[in-house]
Amino acid sequence: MTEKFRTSHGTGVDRSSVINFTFNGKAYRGVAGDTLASALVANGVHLVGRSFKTHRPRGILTCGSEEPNAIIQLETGPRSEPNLRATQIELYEGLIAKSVNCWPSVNFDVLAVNGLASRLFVAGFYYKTFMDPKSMWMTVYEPMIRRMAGLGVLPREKDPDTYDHMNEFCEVMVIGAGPAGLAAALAAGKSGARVVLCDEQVEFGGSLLNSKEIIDGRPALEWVASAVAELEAMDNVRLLKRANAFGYYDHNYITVHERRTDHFGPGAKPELARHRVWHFRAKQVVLATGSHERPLVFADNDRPGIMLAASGQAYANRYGALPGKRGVVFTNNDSAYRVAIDLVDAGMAIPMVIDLREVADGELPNVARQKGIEVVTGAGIVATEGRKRLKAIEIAQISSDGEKITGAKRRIECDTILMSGGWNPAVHLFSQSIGKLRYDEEKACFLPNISSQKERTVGACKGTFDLQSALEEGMAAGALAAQDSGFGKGKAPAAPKAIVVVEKPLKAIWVVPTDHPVGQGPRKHFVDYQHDVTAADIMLAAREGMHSVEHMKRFTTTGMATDQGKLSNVNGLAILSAQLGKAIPQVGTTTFRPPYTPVTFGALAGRGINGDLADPVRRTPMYSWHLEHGATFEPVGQWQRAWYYPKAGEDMHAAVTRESKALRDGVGILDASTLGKIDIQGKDAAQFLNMIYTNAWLKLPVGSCRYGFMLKEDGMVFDDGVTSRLGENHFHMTTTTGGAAGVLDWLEEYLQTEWPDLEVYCTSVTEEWSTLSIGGPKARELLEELAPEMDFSNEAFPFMTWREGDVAGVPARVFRISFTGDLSYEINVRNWHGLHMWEKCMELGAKYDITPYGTETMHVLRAEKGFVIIGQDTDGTQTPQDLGMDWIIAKSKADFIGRRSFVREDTKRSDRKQLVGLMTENPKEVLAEGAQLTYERVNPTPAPMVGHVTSAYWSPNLDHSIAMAMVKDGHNRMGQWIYAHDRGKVTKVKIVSPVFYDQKGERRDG
Amino acid sequence: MVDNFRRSIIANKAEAMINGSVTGDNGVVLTEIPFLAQVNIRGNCEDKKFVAGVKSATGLAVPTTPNSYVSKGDLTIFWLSPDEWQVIGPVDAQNDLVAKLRDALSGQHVAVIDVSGNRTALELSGAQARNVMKKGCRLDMDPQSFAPGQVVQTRVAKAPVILQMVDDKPVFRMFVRPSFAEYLVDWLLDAMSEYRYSA
Amino acid sequence: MSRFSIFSLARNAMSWHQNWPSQWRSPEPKPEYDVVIIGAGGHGLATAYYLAKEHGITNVAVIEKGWLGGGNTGRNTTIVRSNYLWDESGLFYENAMKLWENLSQELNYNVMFSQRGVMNLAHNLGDVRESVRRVNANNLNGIDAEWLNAEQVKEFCPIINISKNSRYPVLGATLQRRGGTARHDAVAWGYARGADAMGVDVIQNCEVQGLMVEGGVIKGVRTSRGEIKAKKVAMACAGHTSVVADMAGIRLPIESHPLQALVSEPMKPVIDCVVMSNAVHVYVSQSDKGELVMGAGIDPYVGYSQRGSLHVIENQLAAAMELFPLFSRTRLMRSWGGIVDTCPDASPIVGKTPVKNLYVNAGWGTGGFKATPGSGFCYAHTIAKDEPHPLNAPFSIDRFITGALVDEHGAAGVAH
Amino acid sequence: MLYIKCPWCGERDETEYHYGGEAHIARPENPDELTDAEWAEYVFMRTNTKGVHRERWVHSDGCRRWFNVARNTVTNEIVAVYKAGEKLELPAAEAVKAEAETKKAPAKKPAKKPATVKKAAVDKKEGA
Repeated sequence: MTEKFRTSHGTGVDRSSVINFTFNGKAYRGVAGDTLASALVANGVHLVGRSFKTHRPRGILTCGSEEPNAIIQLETGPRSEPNLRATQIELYEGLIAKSVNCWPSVNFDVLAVNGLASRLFVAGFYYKTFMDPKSMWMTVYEPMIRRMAGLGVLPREKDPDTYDHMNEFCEVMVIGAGPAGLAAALAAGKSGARVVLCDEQVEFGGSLLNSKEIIDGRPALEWVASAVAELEAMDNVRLLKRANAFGYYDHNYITVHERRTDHFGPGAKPELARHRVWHFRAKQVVLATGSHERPLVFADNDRPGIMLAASGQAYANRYGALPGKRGVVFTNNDSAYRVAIDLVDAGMAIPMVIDLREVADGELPNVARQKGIEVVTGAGIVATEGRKRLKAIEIAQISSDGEKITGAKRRIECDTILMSGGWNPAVHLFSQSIGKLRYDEEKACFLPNISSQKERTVGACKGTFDLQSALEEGMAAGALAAQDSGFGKGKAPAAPKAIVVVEKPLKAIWVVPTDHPVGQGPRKHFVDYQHDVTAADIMLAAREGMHSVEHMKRFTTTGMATDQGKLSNVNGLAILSAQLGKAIPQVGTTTFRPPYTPVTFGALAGRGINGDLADPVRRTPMYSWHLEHGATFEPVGQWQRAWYYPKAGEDMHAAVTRESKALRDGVGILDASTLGKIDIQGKDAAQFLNMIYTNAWLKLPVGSCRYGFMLKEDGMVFDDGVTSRLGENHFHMTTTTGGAAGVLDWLEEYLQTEWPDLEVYCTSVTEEWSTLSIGGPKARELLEELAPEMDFSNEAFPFMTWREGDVAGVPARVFRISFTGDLSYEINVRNWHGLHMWEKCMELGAKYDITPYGTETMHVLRAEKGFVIIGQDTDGTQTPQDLGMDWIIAKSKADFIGRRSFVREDTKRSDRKQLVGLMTENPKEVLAEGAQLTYERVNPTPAPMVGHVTSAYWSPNLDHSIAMAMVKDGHNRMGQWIYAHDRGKVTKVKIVSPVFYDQKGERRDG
Repeated sequence: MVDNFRRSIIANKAEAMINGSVTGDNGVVLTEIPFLAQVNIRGNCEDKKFVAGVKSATGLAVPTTPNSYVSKGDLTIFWLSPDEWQVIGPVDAQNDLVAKLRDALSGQHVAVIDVSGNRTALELSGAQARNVMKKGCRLDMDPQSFAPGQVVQTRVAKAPVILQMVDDKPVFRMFVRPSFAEYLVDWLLDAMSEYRYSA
Repeated sequence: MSRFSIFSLARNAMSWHQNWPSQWRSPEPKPEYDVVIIGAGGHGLATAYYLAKEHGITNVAVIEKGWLGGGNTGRNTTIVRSNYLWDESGLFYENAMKLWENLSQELNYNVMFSQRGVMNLAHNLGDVRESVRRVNANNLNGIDAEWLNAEQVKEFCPIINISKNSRYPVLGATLQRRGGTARHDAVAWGYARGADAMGVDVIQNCEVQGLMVEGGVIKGVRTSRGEIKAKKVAMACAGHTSVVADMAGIRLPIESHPLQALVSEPMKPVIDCVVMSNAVHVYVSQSDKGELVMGAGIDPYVGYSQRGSLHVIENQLAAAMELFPLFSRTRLMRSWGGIVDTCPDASPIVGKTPVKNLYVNAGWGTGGFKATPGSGFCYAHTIAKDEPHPLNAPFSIDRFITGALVDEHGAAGVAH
Repeated sequence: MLYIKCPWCGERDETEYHYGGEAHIARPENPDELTDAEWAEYVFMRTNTKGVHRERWVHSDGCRRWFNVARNTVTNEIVAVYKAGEKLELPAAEAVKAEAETKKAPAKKPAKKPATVKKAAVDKKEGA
């Protein structure tokens, strides 16, 4: 198909460079510089989509990110992307696009049948129906709604592209590269400050790209080119195109979404991040975000061929694509006359401008008249015709209050309406920054009023719609922003000279009447195009009590579509206000929230979408060995810990049985490097530990170790570990794996904020040390072989002491502590010796059949001894007494953290849930961890639960299952039978001591 | 004496780092510098005895400006906090450093801890190094804000690091906990990929 | 109150919908009420509704500084479930669930309660343990709950990534089939309409500026629209509870935090159920309009700004990509924040205060929306009888003194 | 993303810190002498200020120092940053603002918590 509507004029396209593309299955041609929308316009294609609810045919309405109608599914396969706006898709060779939400095609859409029932489908109708019978909501109504809703389709495959983030700092951030933004960047850039200028468009220039303004006696685009060249030459200026500043967060944190490779199409190299989210921290911000043209709300204002005036101008001037053959301009202000003039100059027939104002005597209307365009004032479009493309309109005189038609209707054939209802400054980012807006009656729009952050607003975004003033404001703001950030003297460079054209004020008529009262006849006045919200819907909302603008939005869904209300919010608010008989500012505006335009999820995730990069996986020095030896891993926080080491043919049960027996009968080795370790030094270190732990620390001899509980002030256990006295004023603390960072912060909190006079230093040494736990009756023999110069006898190296020495040729600290109940040593060596030590242990231990074991076996072994695991047997609601560990509370101490809470009414109860052991009748039956317990066998629901199983294992050493549990009043119920419930299964269990194995503790000495 | 027993936790990444690096004028190179001596010092820098002690043990005046370091010969001292410093020295220097420091500071409320194994060092250099850093680090990496002589504790991606600006070629050195090292290497290599493509 | 139905809709369509009455009045405040409820969110409005319906107390005002339903009611991710761990919470939320199940009919207002099933994922062995514990506790409390293994998870939600190599491997999930979502605004509107019809005054744009306390007894409220006397005053003001309670000199164990949520652009259905992962703070469902509705984690600091930090959303989406790789190419359309009032034990406070006839209902954290009908029901009882309903008795302020906390933190069941 | 100035390391993104809750709640020196209610006041009760809130942060990724921040919880504007143990003198303008924030609550607190405990504790902390 040829580009029937392409002219020879477009300033932004290269007509010699042809690009082929496919839209809705049909091949077309466009040219370099086109967007999909401009190429379609050039080909005369206006029917591009269907509305969300009633599937009315819709055409291209805008030329930018505010487009509500031309919603596209781009490409197929894994790179397919839903809901893109045709107005922002840059054309590339071979592009494949289709309309969303229509079936079988945009031309013939079955669901257009919804239109027949549109009289029922008013705002909020679904709140009033679909209730009877109740069962049909889930089975019939809702599934039907879900099938009909939604726009595009997500590809099912994994995204082949990459995304990234960049963190930048600058003195002056200028958002929007129209005339005011370019001026601001120039002025700021000259100061030497770091300046960033970003714009969502493909090219800098903003509104100048679309118009035929003159600056300094030349076409404005020449000024743009020279300004950009000047900026590019400055090392201190960063220019970002295709970059949508979508968020203005606290403390001048600006986030920008840059589309880096989309314009290459699917051929883009995936190594190049497809999108990038920039995080800018700016000392000063200049908002030059421009403005959006507002649609007029008139009868059937949604037919393909109806377009915003300035967008039509952009298609003609920039892309050389005429919106139609014969169009009318419909306006309430002077700016649209420029459009009429430009379109006539471009070769389109514009027989008429219809102006809602009674008088149009400004410069521009007069130029239009000179061009032979008929200007009809005090009139409006009161009806339109044409289903898939506009065919004709009817115009009539309108009463000056805009309420009714006063004259005869006149029918005019045309295929295009270029409408302008005035301009909404793009105050989104300003509002996001918590800046306060005010309503300007004369301009009929919201303007920035009070800044909340270090920010300035310039140009159209500030309501400064004339070019000369915008340039001057930009220059001034750029210079001042630079000065406030410490650069330059704040003197603005001279602004270039534009031709000043005085525009007369607009006249706001928010709803143009038709020949029946609004909402009471077939003609619809659309406010939110994509969501099919009409003026009548808003009026209905008001009648039903939705008097807040937020109620109205939520009730009608105005502003909730993918265009985020850029076109509809102010019109909707104005209609609501009129209905309520209040002034617009009394009804308020809505708060703008990020993002300014939608941002790809992948881009927000950044490099994080690539699996392990999302969150660190922490590994010990022996990780590679575990991996090579077939270990299965268990994630513990960010750590990967060896869980068990299955041999060929073994399942977890078999492996754990083998590992457990090996330790009890011979020698086992565990990688315990992940435990937190904190070096504590200073003359008050012991006193500090006395407050931190529940037990007594002052008299712990040097060379000894002690196990301790830490409580929060509520008296509940939150971490545990063994701490050893290295010297009189020097301790080595261990914490749980998951608790390490939190404990250190907590220690520092007390040291720095409660007891700053204590002379204590805490330093994390978690990763200085690799920790190998070697346990079992043969452990001593192995240690003696590893460290021939050390004495491992019970006398020289008793339980709960530590010694320093050379082990396997490297310096080590050896702690004689045991979490298994067996003879056990923890060898600590410098991180980089961990793997060597492990390998040496395996080598020398071979003759004892040394067995590496993982966390699962460790859990079994400690459970045999009734040792608790914080976070498994506890959940933040246990005191030490609940755990049967009264002995760990020093009776002699007047205070320690959490102690006071013990005597509270609920905490001192004797029948709290308490830690006990459980034995099943059937020795082979292993309870489920998480089984709930009841005293009685049969219970109605709700049943009184008295506790739950915290740990449960098969104990190979006892040849019996074992379990630990929290049971209400458990300590007084030893020997009683109670019942464990797991998903319907009930098991009789006996309350026993949690120490199942070696109750006299004879094994720990080997 | 050469320590034949030590292994870098990211020895397995050596080849990937070579392959992932981009040499040349517009490149970026990632390497590990393992086994550096690292000694953590806690003390009171308002106490002249402390300052003198550190000076006598290291020949360096303990830096009191936040985020700075001082170097002389093969020794460097990082400021880490108002009462915490880290001495970086050549491989195997830690025992000597610890002994000297403990000796020079004896009797004071100080802590001198050998933490040579607590972190390993990664070095990122080349023309694109700063851009790679900007992808992962939320600090101002521009030369006017982060220059040779500065060292900060921060995060790169989600790994906590001590980040030293070695020189303005630029060369960045990241001291990272061994457990995070493989993650950080993977992350950096991924972030460097676009420069491999464009080079 | 004119009844809503397909017939009334059709009838009104004949007259071009010109004759629908307002769903509620906009009354001027009277000088005195039996009960003044502060806060016209879901909880306050439900409380008024049940005061009128269950206790015959209709001389009630619900006063609201902004617009009704404009706080957390209109800002949450609309997840409804009752699978809480402890008996106290489980029974309370289950009562709410039973009310949800008939709410559209009760209110004659379609709140679109959609029992599409809520899964809570387990990513490590600790999660599994806690999940099974919760399933068993729920079952014994008569609350539906199932444990699904990874394959069953995939069957229930086919787009989820259960690869063992995932950074957040899915080991299984709990499933409450009766859980789901509801249309949040409709809940507030439905209760407002119902309460209004029974004579309750819902007074918007009326800010409380002081509480009138004499001799330890509440006498009324000072508002931006004048003094209103009241025999009883009930706070239902969520994130602002500390501010209002402070007017009566009451200190509470509450902190208000920003909590963010977001929706994507609408797409054809990809996910039919609700999936929650507390470990990585991903909470996702797809609305009837086709938008992915996602909640993030709570920002850590006290905040009344109704805005949070972007990194919270970035981290959440990075985790979401691991669980749902196909989300990568959709787009964030809107994000917003609420102010959640959190208690140290992640359970609410519903009951009496040290000031006689002044009541508090707060500290819901992320559980507020799903509790709405149950909260209103029990709170109304508490106000009417001046003593708590057995279901909310455990949630008194006194528990912070006695230590009888209801700690839902450990139970992986707290958020959302 | 808040931008918080660590008193030592300078301005860093919020992600480098951990939040530590309300500041100036000193641990009672003699917990045994308190009633359960007074103890609960220390452990659980919080001011939860709307307006200028004094709170603690710790620079976890940096110098590990705990310090105080006075932040407006409505706007997130940071009014002041000061070290642990230091007193905050709000600039006059800020004090007025903070006052205005609390003005809305003219009714004053009955002393739920014995003034002596708080006072003693506060003195201890701020003298430190």
